[in-house]
Amino acid sequence: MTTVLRAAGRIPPAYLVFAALLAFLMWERPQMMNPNVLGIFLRQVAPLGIVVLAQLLVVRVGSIDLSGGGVILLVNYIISANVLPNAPGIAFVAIALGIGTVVGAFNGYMVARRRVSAVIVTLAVSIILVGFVQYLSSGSPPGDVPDYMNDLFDIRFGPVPAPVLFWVILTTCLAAFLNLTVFGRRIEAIGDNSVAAHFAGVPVERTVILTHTLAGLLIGVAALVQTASIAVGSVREGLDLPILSVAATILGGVVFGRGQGGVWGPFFGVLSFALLFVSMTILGVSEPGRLIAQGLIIFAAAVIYGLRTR
Amino acid sequence: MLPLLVVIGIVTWLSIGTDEFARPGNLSNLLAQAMPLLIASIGQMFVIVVAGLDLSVGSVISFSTAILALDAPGYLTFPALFMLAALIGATNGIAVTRLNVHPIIATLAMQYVVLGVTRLIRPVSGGTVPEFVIASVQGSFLGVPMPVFWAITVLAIGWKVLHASRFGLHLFAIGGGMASGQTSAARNFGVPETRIIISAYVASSLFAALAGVFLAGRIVSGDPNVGMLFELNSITAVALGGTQLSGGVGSLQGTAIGAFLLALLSNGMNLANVSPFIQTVVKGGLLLAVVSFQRRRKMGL
Amino acid sequence: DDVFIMEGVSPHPELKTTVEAGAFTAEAPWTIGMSHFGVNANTWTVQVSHEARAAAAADERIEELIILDAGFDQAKQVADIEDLIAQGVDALIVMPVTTTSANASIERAIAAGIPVVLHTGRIDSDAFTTEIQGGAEHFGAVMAEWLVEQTGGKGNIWVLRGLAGHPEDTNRYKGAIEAFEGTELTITAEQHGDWQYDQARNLCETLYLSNPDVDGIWSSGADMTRACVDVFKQFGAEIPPITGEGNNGYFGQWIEDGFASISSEYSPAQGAAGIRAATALLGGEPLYKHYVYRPAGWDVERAAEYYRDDLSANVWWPSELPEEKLVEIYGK
Amino acid sequence: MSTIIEMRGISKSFGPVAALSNVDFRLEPGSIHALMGENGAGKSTLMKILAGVLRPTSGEILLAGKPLSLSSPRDGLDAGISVVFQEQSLLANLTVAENMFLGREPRTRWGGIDYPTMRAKTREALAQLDLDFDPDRQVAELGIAERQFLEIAHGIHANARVMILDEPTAALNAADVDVLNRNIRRLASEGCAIVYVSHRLEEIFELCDTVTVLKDGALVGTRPVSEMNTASLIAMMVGRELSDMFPPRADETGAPMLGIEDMVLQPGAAALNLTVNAGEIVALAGLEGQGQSAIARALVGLHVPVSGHIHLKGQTVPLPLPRESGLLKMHAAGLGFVPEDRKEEGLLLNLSVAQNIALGRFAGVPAVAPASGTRAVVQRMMDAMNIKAAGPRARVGSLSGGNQQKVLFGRALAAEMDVLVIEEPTRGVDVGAKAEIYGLLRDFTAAGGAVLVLSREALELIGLADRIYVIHDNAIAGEIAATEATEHKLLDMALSGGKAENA
Ligand SMILES: Nc1ncnc2c1ncn2[C@@H]1O[C@H](COP(=O)(O)OP(=O)(O)OP(=O)(O)O)[C@@H](O)[C@H]1O
Ligand SMILES: Nc1ncnc2c1ncn2[C@@H]1O[C@H](COP(=O)(O)OP(=O)(O)OP(=O)(O)O)[C@@H](O)[C@H]1O
Ligand SMILES: [Mg+2]
Ligand SMILES: [Mg+2]
Repeated sequence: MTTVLRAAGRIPPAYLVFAALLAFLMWERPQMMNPNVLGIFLRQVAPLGIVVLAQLLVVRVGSIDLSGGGVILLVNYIISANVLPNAPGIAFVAIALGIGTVVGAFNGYMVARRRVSAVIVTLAVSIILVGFVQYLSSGSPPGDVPDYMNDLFDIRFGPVPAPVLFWVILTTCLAAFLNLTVFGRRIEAIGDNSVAAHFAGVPVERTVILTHTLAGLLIGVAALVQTASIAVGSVREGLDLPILSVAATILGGVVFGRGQGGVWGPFFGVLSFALLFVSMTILGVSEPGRLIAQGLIIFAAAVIYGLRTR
Repeated sequence: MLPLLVVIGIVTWLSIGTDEFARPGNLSNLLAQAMPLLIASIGQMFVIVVAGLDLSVGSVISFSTAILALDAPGYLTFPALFMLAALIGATNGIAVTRLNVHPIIATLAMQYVVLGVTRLIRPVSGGTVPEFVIASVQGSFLGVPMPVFWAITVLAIGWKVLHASRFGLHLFAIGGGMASGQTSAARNFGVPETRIIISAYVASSLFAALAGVFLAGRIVSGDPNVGMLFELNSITAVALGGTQLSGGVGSLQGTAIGAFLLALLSNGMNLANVSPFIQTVVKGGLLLAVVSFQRRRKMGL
Repeated sequence: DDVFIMEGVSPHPELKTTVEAGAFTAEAPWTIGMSHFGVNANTWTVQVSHEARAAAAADERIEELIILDAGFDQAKQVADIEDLIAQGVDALIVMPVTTTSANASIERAIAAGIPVVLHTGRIDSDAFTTEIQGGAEHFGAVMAEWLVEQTGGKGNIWVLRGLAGHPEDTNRYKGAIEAFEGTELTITAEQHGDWQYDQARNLCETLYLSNPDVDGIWSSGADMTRACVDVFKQFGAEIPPITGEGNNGYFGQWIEDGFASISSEYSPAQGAAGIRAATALLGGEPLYKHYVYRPAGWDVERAAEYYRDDLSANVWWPSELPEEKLVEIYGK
Repeated sequence: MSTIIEMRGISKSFGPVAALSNVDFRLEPGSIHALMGENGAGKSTLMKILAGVLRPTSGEILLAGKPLSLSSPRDGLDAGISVVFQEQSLLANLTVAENMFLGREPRTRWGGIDYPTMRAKTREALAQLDLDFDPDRQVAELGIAERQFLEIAHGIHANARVMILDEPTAALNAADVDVLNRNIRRLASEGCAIVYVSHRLEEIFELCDTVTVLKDGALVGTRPVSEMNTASLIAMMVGRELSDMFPPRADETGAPMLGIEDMVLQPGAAALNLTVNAGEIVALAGLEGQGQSAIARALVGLHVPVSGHIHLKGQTVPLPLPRESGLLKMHAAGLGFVPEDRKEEGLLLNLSVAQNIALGRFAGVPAVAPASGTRAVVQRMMDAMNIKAAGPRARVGSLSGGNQQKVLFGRALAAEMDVLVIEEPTRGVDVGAKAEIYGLLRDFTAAGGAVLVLSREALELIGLADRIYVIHDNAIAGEIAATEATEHKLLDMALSGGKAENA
């Protein structure tokens, strides 16, 4: 009995928020509780969901990646600003993944090998990338995103939009990868104590670099999905996405160096954000009210969780 | 200290390369430009030393300008503002200690709540700031511009509290324990851990409120967005100054240099006529360059 | 006769204060400083700086135009203006971030004998030399009046606002609300889309799925209009009357899909207008202190005249950029 | 004698684990009271309750007859109860003096910290323990034994009425233990009540007057030490007689497995050479800080020697090894390393026993390889070493100190290396488990493995090893067969380094 209660205490707050909001929506807008509608809501957060996959990886090794905003902006710019006239779609995919991977590897190198503060490196990288896009756009501002990307974004498999399906598959793959491979064990070990992990035969630096690189790759993927969801180019990308991704990750039960929530905890963190935003919009909550409610809900969930895991 | 060398380098280069930089007028501009970040960073440092983070700093700054610009006499708004800030900080601290909430989540939630409240009381910028606040920021005393006094005061307070008091030592002790994974090490020494961590969050909020007061005096109005990004900039300044985000290690002079370096970058690029389209790249690049030479023993945040 | 400031700009009908000819005459060549509230905020703000640069380049008397970017940060704008004064500019152009934040430093510039031209944003003080104001209230009202006409003053409307806390957003909204007053229109949803495509798209999707019964949409910016139109197209629903703003991408969509819309005019060439006002002051010409810019809304025919298939989505009309510049910057 | 502390009916459970049940414990002023028991018996838990770190699930504590309520370590300190914890708990980012006075800093008239007084008093306190290090040194720079002494100094200093020492000597060698014992006796003679927890039986007989034994969280009994002998004490703790602590040595050894050739540890030090053969356990002995640890660590890139070579199974590896990859490289070549500091370097405290042990099998495996097939090994290690835990999924941090050591050891054995370099094989391990670990090590060498071991316990070295190298001043002062070694001989060699000289 006590073990059941203890296990329940470890349920990440994300699940609680998700369940509560879902119940609320069922009661408030029963007509919206059909797969088609929910699918669209989930699609809205698919880019965030993929960034969260990246974030939870690096958070588990005790690091953080705030460079997502810059990577996404740069990819968005390259695709929309006609930098490569008539380039095939696959070229954009390669560029996005390439940029993500290179940035991730660089972050990893700086964090693992040069032992620089992860917050500052990834923030600085983001600032540089944003600045680079600003510089480029002063010569040639971004324009439209190719239509086929929007079309891809709009594909559905039954009620499931393609981006959502893609996101779920990606999450499943990552979960399996972390659960089944040596890599997953090493990540856990490093997160707990990187010095002890080194003594236990974990190639710490290499693993951290690899983790950041993988995170970068995932952010490259997120950049593609995000760009496909926006028909236009942009010159400004807030820090929203990285910070929200950190919040979703922690709400999902993954804390720096600890990964009780696994991969699905943060996944539900993102789902709760999706429902949170939707509920606010449906209720017509004004901007200040929205901020206050958002803060209080996150806070309440975290407190319930915090008290139970103490 | 590399950031210090960079500061000296930039200062030398600007003094030689531009006519304007070394003028007293510009130097006092520079000080005034650096001041809000300096104040907020000192506050942020308290929290970072105990291995926390305060993301609500930016909202508290905006909130503080909004309160000051309320249509009420300064002798009411001024103390009220600090009381509310202390309350915000105490809530953060209690959440982190007693309620076991991760600092990022607790203070991010607080950031939203405080920003929401700020938007309620001041949807757009405006209002009038008490005269004494404006005078204390824009005026001068004995021919010395007021920001000089602000700088001396906050640095003196920061120094006393962080490096010359039991409270400061206890902050470092708690942070040192956290950094090495022995979360209750300081507690076993009889250090009242909970109380001190809560005080650190209160201090952070109070310093943020003070930064808000300075800003209100500078922009002579209340503004719901003025504190935007201060949380990240203050963390950046603190980390640039060599304070470890894992807790327990850091110095006030480092933080001051970090904050000063960030302000100097903007001022210097403006004076050196760097195009706004590449200012961002230059800023990010310099940040990266400076920080990449600050090797630490431990990896992570 | 009067100095030409910009197409559609005229002296304020009531406030007839003038700036004495020769009050700020200075020997050419001139250095002009410009404090921009946020060059990199969006493509419109970028174009303003291009327009200013092009105008400055076209005037031989201007030796240098220094543009500083406040990035929507009031404190940074105060610092920028201080830095420009420190650099000894001959004239100062300010696009204020807020109505009060820059007042003190503007007053300092005036005290230093530097003329200050204000545009795309008012301040709560008289301490400038001349201002050119588009009037966000006017912008919002033009759209709202059209919407009232389209809906017959009855029905449900959505209001898509811009960045919360931004004066431009508040004032456009204020203008709209005043125009809606006295009608039977009900605002069933009012949300901030931050002028961004992705946010507006999410909002419109949610709003549509939650309650598709809408008779008109007041949108405070072009990218949000496009996003909302795309949502209705995605659900195969009829696009209700929706307001927009003069950008090339939106014009293309409007022309192609032929939905009911109006485009409020807000030219980025105000950047050039600021330069012209500054050179007039430095050249010793007489100016009015207050200029207004209150153009009528555009219909689809007018939009079609400007629309350029060969340019990217992010040109904003009307523009004063010379053809080569347009092609260079925006050519596909 | 009056009783100063009386603990009555103390029980404590951590979730489903009952660490203590209904334990009574009394302390008299001036007495040195040994608290004994196997690993996980509940000794540290009982002491943490007395210190106010943990709160008992039930039971009460009386101080001089009056009920005492302890809700934080502060309360314990205020009641005059001072502890040296088993797990090192100094703050590495602070200075020696700051650690000494943390929580009770002397103040200046202005409310600041009186640093001069603090430094002076720190020097004084350290001098009592024959120590002389700079009060302004950062604790991070201290060695493990120095830290241990600092902890003791901190505890002794508190002017306590009750002083708890939880395995204070686990990181100390014989000479240091003498200094410590002197001080403990002095404290006792001044009327302080002392609780002494240790797994080193000889210390108990030398120092203590009373002994309390716990087993599986329950009280076995309290007796005067004078009534006990080694055998009866072990029987009381383990519940049976231990016939032979040390397993028999191998009759013959095989080919050289590990060789060190011309290793110069520090500029100016003599080159040193040694070999370890298959089937052999070779020990490094010596006084603290003479270079034993540096030799071991140089083998895995954690110490940077000036020059030299390693021969590992016929392969020659030049020194120094790279800091980051040295350990992995040697691991891949079949040499495993077991660090002394299990908390900082050894174990992943928040992970399960199973994960900690299984990690040893993953070294050198490609990252994408499946992480499976470890269940059986984990179970084998847990059984072989009698690891007391709720199960393989139990968090290592929740294990008692000695059981943690076994997990650490289990990982090294599970990794199936050919050569093991072990810094302290039985730090904090109870007698029963010690015998088990010695047995496992012998099994390992019997299967063809080679072991290089360091230990501060001379008896352990003599009993366990085949050959002993004595290290002095970063060089080998002598080599001796274990069968010929005595504590005295070893100390003599270690002190003189061949010449006559005082330490
Ligand atoms: N924080 C904790 N959570 C769960 N179980 C714990 C915790 N601390 C101790 N235990 C359990 O309580 C029991 C007693 O542990 P304790 O540390 O008191 O043993 P000990 O007698 O000091 O052993 P050792 O000689 O190895 O130090 C063990 O079974 C241990 O696993
Ligand atoms: N003997 C065990 N008993 C219980 N849990 C275990 C055991 N061994 C490993 N675990 C835990 O179970 C989880 C899965 O472990 P793992 O997949 O490594 O087992 P395994 O050795 O691969 O088993 P199998 O060979 O049957 O797949 C991990 O969290 C691990 O800590
Ligand atoms: Mg113990
Ligand atoms: Mg398996």
